[in-house]
Amino acid sequence: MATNPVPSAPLEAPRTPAKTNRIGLQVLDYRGGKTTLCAGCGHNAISERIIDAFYEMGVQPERVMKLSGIGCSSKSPAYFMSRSHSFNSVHGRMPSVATGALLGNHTMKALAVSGDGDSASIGIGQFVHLMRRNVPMIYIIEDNGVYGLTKGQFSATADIGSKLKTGVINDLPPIDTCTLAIQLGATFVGRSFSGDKKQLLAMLKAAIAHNGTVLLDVISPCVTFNDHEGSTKSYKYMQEHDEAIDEVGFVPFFQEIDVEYDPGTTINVQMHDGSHMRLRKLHEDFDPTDRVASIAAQLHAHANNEVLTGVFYINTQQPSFTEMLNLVDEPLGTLPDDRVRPGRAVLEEMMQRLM
Amino acid sequence: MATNPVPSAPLEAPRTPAKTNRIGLQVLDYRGGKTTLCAGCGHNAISERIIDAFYEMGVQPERVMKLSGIGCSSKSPAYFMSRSHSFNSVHGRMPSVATGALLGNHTMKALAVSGDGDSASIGIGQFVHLMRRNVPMIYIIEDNGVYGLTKGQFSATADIGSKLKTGVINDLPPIDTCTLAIQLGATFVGRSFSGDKKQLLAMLKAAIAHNGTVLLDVISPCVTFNDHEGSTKSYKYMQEHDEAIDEVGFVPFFQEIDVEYDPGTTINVQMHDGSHMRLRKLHEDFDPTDRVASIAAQLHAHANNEVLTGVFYINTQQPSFTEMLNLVDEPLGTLPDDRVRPGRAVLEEMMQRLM
Amino acid sequence: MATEDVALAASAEQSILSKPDTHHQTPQSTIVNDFSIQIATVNGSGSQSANSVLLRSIFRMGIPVSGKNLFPSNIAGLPTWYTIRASKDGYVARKKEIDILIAMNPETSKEDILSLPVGAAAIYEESADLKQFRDDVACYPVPFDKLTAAVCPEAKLRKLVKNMIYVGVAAQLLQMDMQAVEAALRKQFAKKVKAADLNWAAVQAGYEYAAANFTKNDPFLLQPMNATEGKIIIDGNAAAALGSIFAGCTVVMWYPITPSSSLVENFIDLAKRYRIGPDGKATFAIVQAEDELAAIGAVLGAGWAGARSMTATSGPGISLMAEFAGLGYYAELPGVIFDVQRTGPSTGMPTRNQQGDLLSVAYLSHGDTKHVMLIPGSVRECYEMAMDAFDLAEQLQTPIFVMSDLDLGMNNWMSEPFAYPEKPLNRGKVLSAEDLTRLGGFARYKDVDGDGIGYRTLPGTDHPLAAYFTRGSGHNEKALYTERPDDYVHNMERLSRKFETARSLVPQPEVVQSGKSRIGLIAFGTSDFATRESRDQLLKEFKLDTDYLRIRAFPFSREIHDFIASHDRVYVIEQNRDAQMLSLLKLDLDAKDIVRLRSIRHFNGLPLDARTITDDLVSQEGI
Amino acid sequence: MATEDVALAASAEQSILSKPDTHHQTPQSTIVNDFSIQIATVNGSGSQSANSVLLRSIFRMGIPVSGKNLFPSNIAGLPTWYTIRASKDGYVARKKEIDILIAMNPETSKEDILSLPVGAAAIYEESADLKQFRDDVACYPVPFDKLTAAVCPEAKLRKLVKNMIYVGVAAQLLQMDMQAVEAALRKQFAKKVKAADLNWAAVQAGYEYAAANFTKNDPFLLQPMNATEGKIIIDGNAAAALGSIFAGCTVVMWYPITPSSSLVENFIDLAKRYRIGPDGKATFAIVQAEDELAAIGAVLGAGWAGARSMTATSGPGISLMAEFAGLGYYAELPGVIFDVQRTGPSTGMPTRNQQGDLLSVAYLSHGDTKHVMLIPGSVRECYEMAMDAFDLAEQLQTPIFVMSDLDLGMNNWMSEPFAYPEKPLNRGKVLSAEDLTRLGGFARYKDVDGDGIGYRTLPGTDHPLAAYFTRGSGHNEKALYTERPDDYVHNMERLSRKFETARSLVPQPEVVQSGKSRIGLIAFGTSDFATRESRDQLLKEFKLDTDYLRIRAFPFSREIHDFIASHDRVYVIEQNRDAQMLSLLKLDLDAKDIVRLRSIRHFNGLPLDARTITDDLVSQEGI
Ligand SMILES: Cc1ncc(C[n+]2csc(CCOP(=O)(O)OP(=O)(O)O)c2C)c(N)n1
Ligand SMILES: Cc1ncc(C[n+]2csc(CCOP(=O)(O)OP(=O)(O)O)c2C)c(N)n1
Ligand code: SF4
Ligand code: SF4
Ligand SMILES: [Mg+2]
Ligand SMILES: [Mg+2]
Repeated sequence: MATNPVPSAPLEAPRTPAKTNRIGLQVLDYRGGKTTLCAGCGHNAISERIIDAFYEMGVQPERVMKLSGIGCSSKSPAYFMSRSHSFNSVHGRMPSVATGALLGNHTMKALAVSGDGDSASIGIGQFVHLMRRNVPMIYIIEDNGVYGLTKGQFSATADIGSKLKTGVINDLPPIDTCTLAIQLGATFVGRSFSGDKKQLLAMLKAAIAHNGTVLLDVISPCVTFNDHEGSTKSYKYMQEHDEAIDEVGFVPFFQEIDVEYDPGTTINVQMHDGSHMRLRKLHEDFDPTDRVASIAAQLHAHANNEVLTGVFYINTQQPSFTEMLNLVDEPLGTLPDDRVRPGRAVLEEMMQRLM
Repeated sequence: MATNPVPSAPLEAPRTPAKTNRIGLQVLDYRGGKTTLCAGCGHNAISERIIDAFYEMGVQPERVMKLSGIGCSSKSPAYFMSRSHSFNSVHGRMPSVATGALLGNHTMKALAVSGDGDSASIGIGQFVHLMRRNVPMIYIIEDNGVYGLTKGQFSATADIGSKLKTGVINDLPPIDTCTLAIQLGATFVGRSFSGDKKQLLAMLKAAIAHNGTVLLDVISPCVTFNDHEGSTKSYKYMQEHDEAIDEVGFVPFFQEIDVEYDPGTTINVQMHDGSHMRLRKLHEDFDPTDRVASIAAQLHAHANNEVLTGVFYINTQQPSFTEMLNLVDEPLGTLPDDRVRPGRAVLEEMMQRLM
Repeated sequence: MATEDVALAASAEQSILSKPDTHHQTPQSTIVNDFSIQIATVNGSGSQSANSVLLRSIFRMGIPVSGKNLFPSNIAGLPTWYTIRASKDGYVARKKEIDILIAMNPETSKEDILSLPVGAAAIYEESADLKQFRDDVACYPVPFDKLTAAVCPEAKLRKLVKNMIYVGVAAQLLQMDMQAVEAALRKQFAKKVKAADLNWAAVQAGYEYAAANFTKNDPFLLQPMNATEGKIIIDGNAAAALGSIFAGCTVVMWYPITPSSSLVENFIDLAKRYRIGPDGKATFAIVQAEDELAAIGAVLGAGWAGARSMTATSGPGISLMAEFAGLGYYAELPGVIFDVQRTGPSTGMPTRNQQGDLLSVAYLSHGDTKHVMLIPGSVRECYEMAMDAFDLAEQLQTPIFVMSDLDLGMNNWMSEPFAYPEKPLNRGKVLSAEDLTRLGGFARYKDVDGDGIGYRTLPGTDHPLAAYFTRGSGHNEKALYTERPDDYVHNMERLSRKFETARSLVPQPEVVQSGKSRIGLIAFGTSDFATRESRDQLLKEFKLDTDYLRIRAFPFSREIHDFIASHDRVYVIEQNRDAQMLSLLKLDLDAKDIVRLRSIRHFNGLPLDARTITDDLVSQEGI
Repeated sequence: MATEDVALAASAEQSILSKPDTHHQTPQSTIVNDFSIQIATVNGSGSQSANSVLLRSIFRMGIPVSGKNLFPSNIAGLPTWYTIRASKDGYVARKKEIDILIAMNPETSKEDILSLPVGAAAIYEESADLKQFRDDVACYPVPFDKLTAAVCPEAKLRKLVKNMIYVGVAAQLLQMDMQAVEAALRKQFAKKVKAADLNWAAVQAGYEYAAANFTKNDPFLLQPMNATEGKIIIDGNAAAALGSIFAGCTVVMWYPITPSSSLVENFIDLAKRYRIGPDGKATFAIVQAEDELAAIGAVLGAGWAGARSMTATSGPGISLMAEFAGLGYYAELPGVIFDVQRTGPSTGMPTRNQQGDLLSVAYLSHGDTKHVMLIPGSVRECYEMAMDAFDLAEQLQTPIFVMSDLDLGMNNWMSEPFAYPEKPLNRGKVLSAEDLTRLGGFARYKDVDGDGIGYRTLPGTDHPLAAYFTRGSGHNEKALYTERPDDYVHNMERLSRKFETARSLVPQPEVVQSGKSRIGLIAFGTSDFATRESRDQLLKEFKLDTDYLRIRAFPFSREIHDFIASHDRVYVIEQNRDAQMLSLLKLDLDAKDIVRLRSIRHFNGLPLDARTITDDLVSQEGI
């Protein structure tokens, strides 16, 4: 068996010893191909934060699977973490592919990137069922309210009254993927903004630490088709209407917990891997561990034209889908023959029964 | 052009003058073919109530379109109102067919019958988008928590902990179609029980009077596969857990409003056609015109293992989808040539532009 | 027409088998081990057990037997027919003529008896008085309710127990071995001794009533043989599930649909029994999907991640899988899809048989796609081809479709016992971290070996050069995005080459006979049974010897071309309207061989029978 | 390979047209009105206006011209090529050779110039210094930024205005009629006078710079002709939208997908302009669906309710429509589906061309389904066949697929102006309440007229006998549920009969020439343009006369069979890998005619050019 080696891209020789993370990798090791998205596209900023988060958390890139559908957003996995296996599937049906991939190898970390069209329009069916199952993965919706790749038609997350450059006004209510996700069974749900580096990075790191479905709806302006006056998904609109419900802090498991916090105003969530997420409440009466309250907060914010961001809901107790399936510890895909093919005696017994 | 006449089924000659409704039709005129569903199936009871409701409201059967997907439930339109046009489409995709049919003729009353598998499993994508559009139609989910027609597998409305005859226990959270519908944009949402004749009939009559999407989730036990001990969709379970949130009264527009009501405990809703729905509150603080409160009530009931029934949400102000499209009054499908084909001058003008 | 005319609708369904039969039984003194029994009943009435006991009793007497359930697409209350064919010659296809009717459904009984050939026999409820309709049929009226009441005090159980009465009546009339009957019955109710006793009492009551009241005036008898020793009885779906278990399938995502559901349901039972470790942990994941798009999406995702994954479906599910099937072809993802075919188009007749998805599966998805299909022709092949399918999916890195059908999948068939697989699982070309270190990297879509098949890595392979980017958009050898015309053509031509490779890897055809006759027959799947019987009819009745090849896979191997080339006329026998297999052959053949092809099609939803083939062929041959 | 190697990926896209061309330009003194111009740029840079002005200026000079946009599947920043072909002979296919390059994209400019034939010309940014790469090409370096800055004080606008400079340079070098250029420009910016002035200044600046600095040393010239008088320029999608408007289409449900989106977007514009009454009320409903399953579901629902309904999509959408397409066929529902084909399989190359969905559409859905396809071969036919499609959908009561492609749909083409339809809409066999009273009822699926087409009623028809039950499951003539074998066969055979009826109702083939040659060519859709040009090449260069038939629809009419039967060899020219049209022909033909078929395929995603056909044919003919 012979294959043709492909030379790996030569890495620049750093003059000073390069900065590395806890597993000895440089940020370079988390980079991807050059983006082909528009300059200024929110999606590019999200890719950057993903690189930072996985680098800072020290996740081995080979242990990550990237999954996406179709759209500008869904292209972005090509632009970060080239050392991770990646699967750019079909429009709106990434959740099933991700579910299958995780069943094939449930020891991997799965990171999915989708668009609002990909998830809320064509993909809402698979979205709903993925959330219901609490499949352990990070699901990012790069949400710009339009179909970027097909040139700017409204998607199902477009707000009522939002206006296209052509003057067309959206008159259908938006689908709030966060509220849906909480309601349906996802165990870590939040919203962020591609322009909010700090919040997004903290949420991504916490997401990496979580075991269950993480749904992050990240408002990510489309500079080409939906960043003008009248759009409710523009940089400007977000700057004016972004209302953080909590301040997200994150202390990874490999770091000493030194930061003080006030248990009166801050909720400390111990994550699956031993990390801690600190949610400092910015809204009164808000409790991110209370499903019903969390949904109510969303509904009220909608009514007030606020765009809530932050972690809305977190549940670290609910077992994930692959846990509920009670799988063996090793990946199903690479179990040796003798663990997946019963012995001769079993066939014998079956044949006897059937005689 | 010649067609072969099919003799209409001979109607029994009544001895005494038959009872007729306000348009002079007998209940017989609302009947359908003989059911092929199991004896005792909840779906048959719902068919009976539909017959009663349309008869009592005096709806001309020719003005009604019946639509359905695939399943035992979706077969039932064959068993009522044979004088209405009917379309039994494909599994889970009835909402789009119904939407198209209504665009083709928005002057018709549309009555859709689906199952929980048809709507919540395979069909949730189209369901979500139909609700969002507030397409003017009555959408009934005959909800038994299982796939009857394929012999009793769990559907996506099955409750956590519900048990199949085979002993298999459902461990995924149910999709609450009512909560979803309210959240997404439907304007008349409620739940009933096939065994509750009075409530179901009142709700159906009010549904007929409504202009917008009516979503009725009707618990309808499957006697063959899901009516045993351990099922949460059995007759017994419903009898024990059914918790009416309001008492539904209905006064059709052609009837004098003579019933007194107490505005303190009862909400009087004036419907599109002039009828009145009277909702007597059985739960404190409950307001069926408040979306957020209505959703919260559902979420709380779930947490308490109650099955709420009654009208959950009503909004008579929101224009329906066909109204928002600002269509001409006549059905689009049968507009004469000269109203849909522009004149010669228009083509001339176009050609000039293109030269 | 304004009303769903109930009378009409009912009769439409009642008279499903009502066409008077034209093939008359020539009266003879006795007909031993060569006739068919039809039990007409309503579904949901619990007659399966009785029918199964009858079938298995005959089997235990050593007589080749087969059973077919003709049931409506609803759950309870509509006419259902179960047909048992005993055939000393081992014919297992549907027999057009019914020899013995057991009429348990009052709604259809008149039509049922009218459809019998002269000289047949009928067992029926006394009060139905079917004798009035036929004086040329041996009539055995039985007071079922009275007999049942006598043996079954509990009124609730009578509906079920009643069916056992006819087993007894038939056993007496056919002179069956009552020991075999009792053994079959006791096995049927294995752990439920009380139920077994009750039912056995009912059988005896029927037997005794018949003995006391009837004078046999029909020719049908069952006599012990030695032709079923060591054989098993199983349906195709159970066999395919078993094959999947032994193929080491680990991920199943499915959506219920008749007639495929029982394949997965069998797999679930088997997996729970044989694939859970002592620690309670499973070496499998089975998930009920929300629909077929999700099912195939997960199958391909799992295949990509390295798992042996499968789904089972039928026509409507196949249509919904079209987009993903194209992704599987183009991004080269392994996965197994069982298509247990039923009568289309659209919802069609969900509980009727057809071989109607060949063309749509072969070219499933837009663009230049082609798929590999395996076509089992017996329950044993359901088992074996399940294993082949998983091997081929990984060898060829593409979705493999196993084209079964309702007749094969849901009916009981006799078979030699299945053999334990001797070869290890063939996991195809997968590079490990060590391979990568040795090779210094790899190019996912490079045709290194000239067979069109590249090497792949699995997610999680611990090597910085292991990852590649999988996509349904344009990609070059290195799996990089490209819109270059030459990259595209290069890749597509390699895919064609891979498809050519498949020709020799898929199960080769079975040549039953070749070189003796100028006339060849080609059949496949469940058309095989009737074809074999028809060949005997042709030889016996018309002195016409025929050669025969059975196709077992698409793409077609050279042997199929050769077979066609070496015959003057080749009849392609299939169960669909549009001659779909003949079409696929036509596309694959040179014109000089196409001229040889003739078509015999049968597509009314009932399983194919030999007489239909014989009649059609004889008429086309002008004999 | 572990990293998405940027350099590789970029070059993969850069050199899309980089294969050095083998067809050399024989040097001559002047070449008038017969060459191609390619503008290499990046998408999102706003060069469309400039390219359009260039195209339309040539058109205004009376010279036959065509334009093709070769763009990447992203939104901004990647290489894009726009090609304009001027052809005094009226050839509008892609020309393989680029004669004049306008290199505006620094990333691809080296490869761009390297791909030019000897004797070509290149206009480029001075600083790129492309001359270093080619001394056999006429080089015209232009200081674009300097010139732009001079005419455009507003820095923000310069990126756009810069493109107009090359229009001026080209105009000077090609000796274009500046009045025509100005007229084209002013029409382009119709209502924006200021923009027009600014852009016109840029054109002039380019013109003057060229006049002052260049000595022409290439042979290419444009001279006024009189061959475009009264002609229009339009793309196929706009034409199809126009046809749909005049067909009285009332319901549109769609999901955006390249390259079909602009069809619906054009329809939206037109409908808003011409189909809203003075009261503001619309005679149409256009809904953006959640996906293609919903789009076709609504189209069929609307068709059932009596509306003329349509959707437009491309390959992936077609795959998603498979299940509903089968319902449409079997339940006999009208509806129009435009398939603007792109390169498959799967996502494939979304902005590249292909005729690759023929086989999958013809047999779209499981079971025995077949669909009617109309195949426009020009923008005029996009208009006309849109109208045909709506008529046929209602006449035949079945979904009609209109098979356009990216090249036809998204590129600009010259055409005779479209004619106003003379016939009223053909709404097919629909019974009114009065009809029902007269007839006393009807049977929906009865073949009253022997053409396989039944009569239908529409929901809302005010008659107690008007209603019938539509279903995708088994139904008899009266639309009642049935599982009867004979009902099923009866119905399926009628559907076959209906498909035969379609043969004579669909647009008949265009026989361009027949009876002169032993060699026939068959092409269709956008393969027509190159085929016509190739025929001239064959005649001129090889003295080979060929007959030619253009297919316009499936199922095939008799004329197609006759054409094939009357030629020794028939080359089927198409743009896909698997010879899909040839396959459909093969399935429809007798073996004696199949031998005549030869295949010429082109499937690299670029529009077909004449030379490819000529070369292939000549080599197959062994000339
Ligand atoms: C089945 C199918 N239908 C349509 C398309 C065309 N398409 C490509 S991307 C896209 C929308 C993407 O929108 P979104 O997910 O919001 O991503 P964005 O580009 O905005 O990031 C569409 C409709 C497709 N690829 N496949
Ligand atoms: C595409 C497709 N997949 C699967 C099926 C098989 N099928 C028929 S009915 C049904 C489920 C019906 O369940 P539900 O909607 O709850 O109806 P019920 O029978 O319980 O009333 C399924 C899976 C189908 N007809 N089509
Ligand atoms: S079109 Fe919009 S979403 Fe797409 S890359 Fe450009 S800015 Fe981003
Ligand atoms: S199986 Fe269940 S749902 Fe279906 S008809 Fe019977 S009782 Fe009703
Ligand atoms: Mg988007
Ligand atoms: Mg159900």
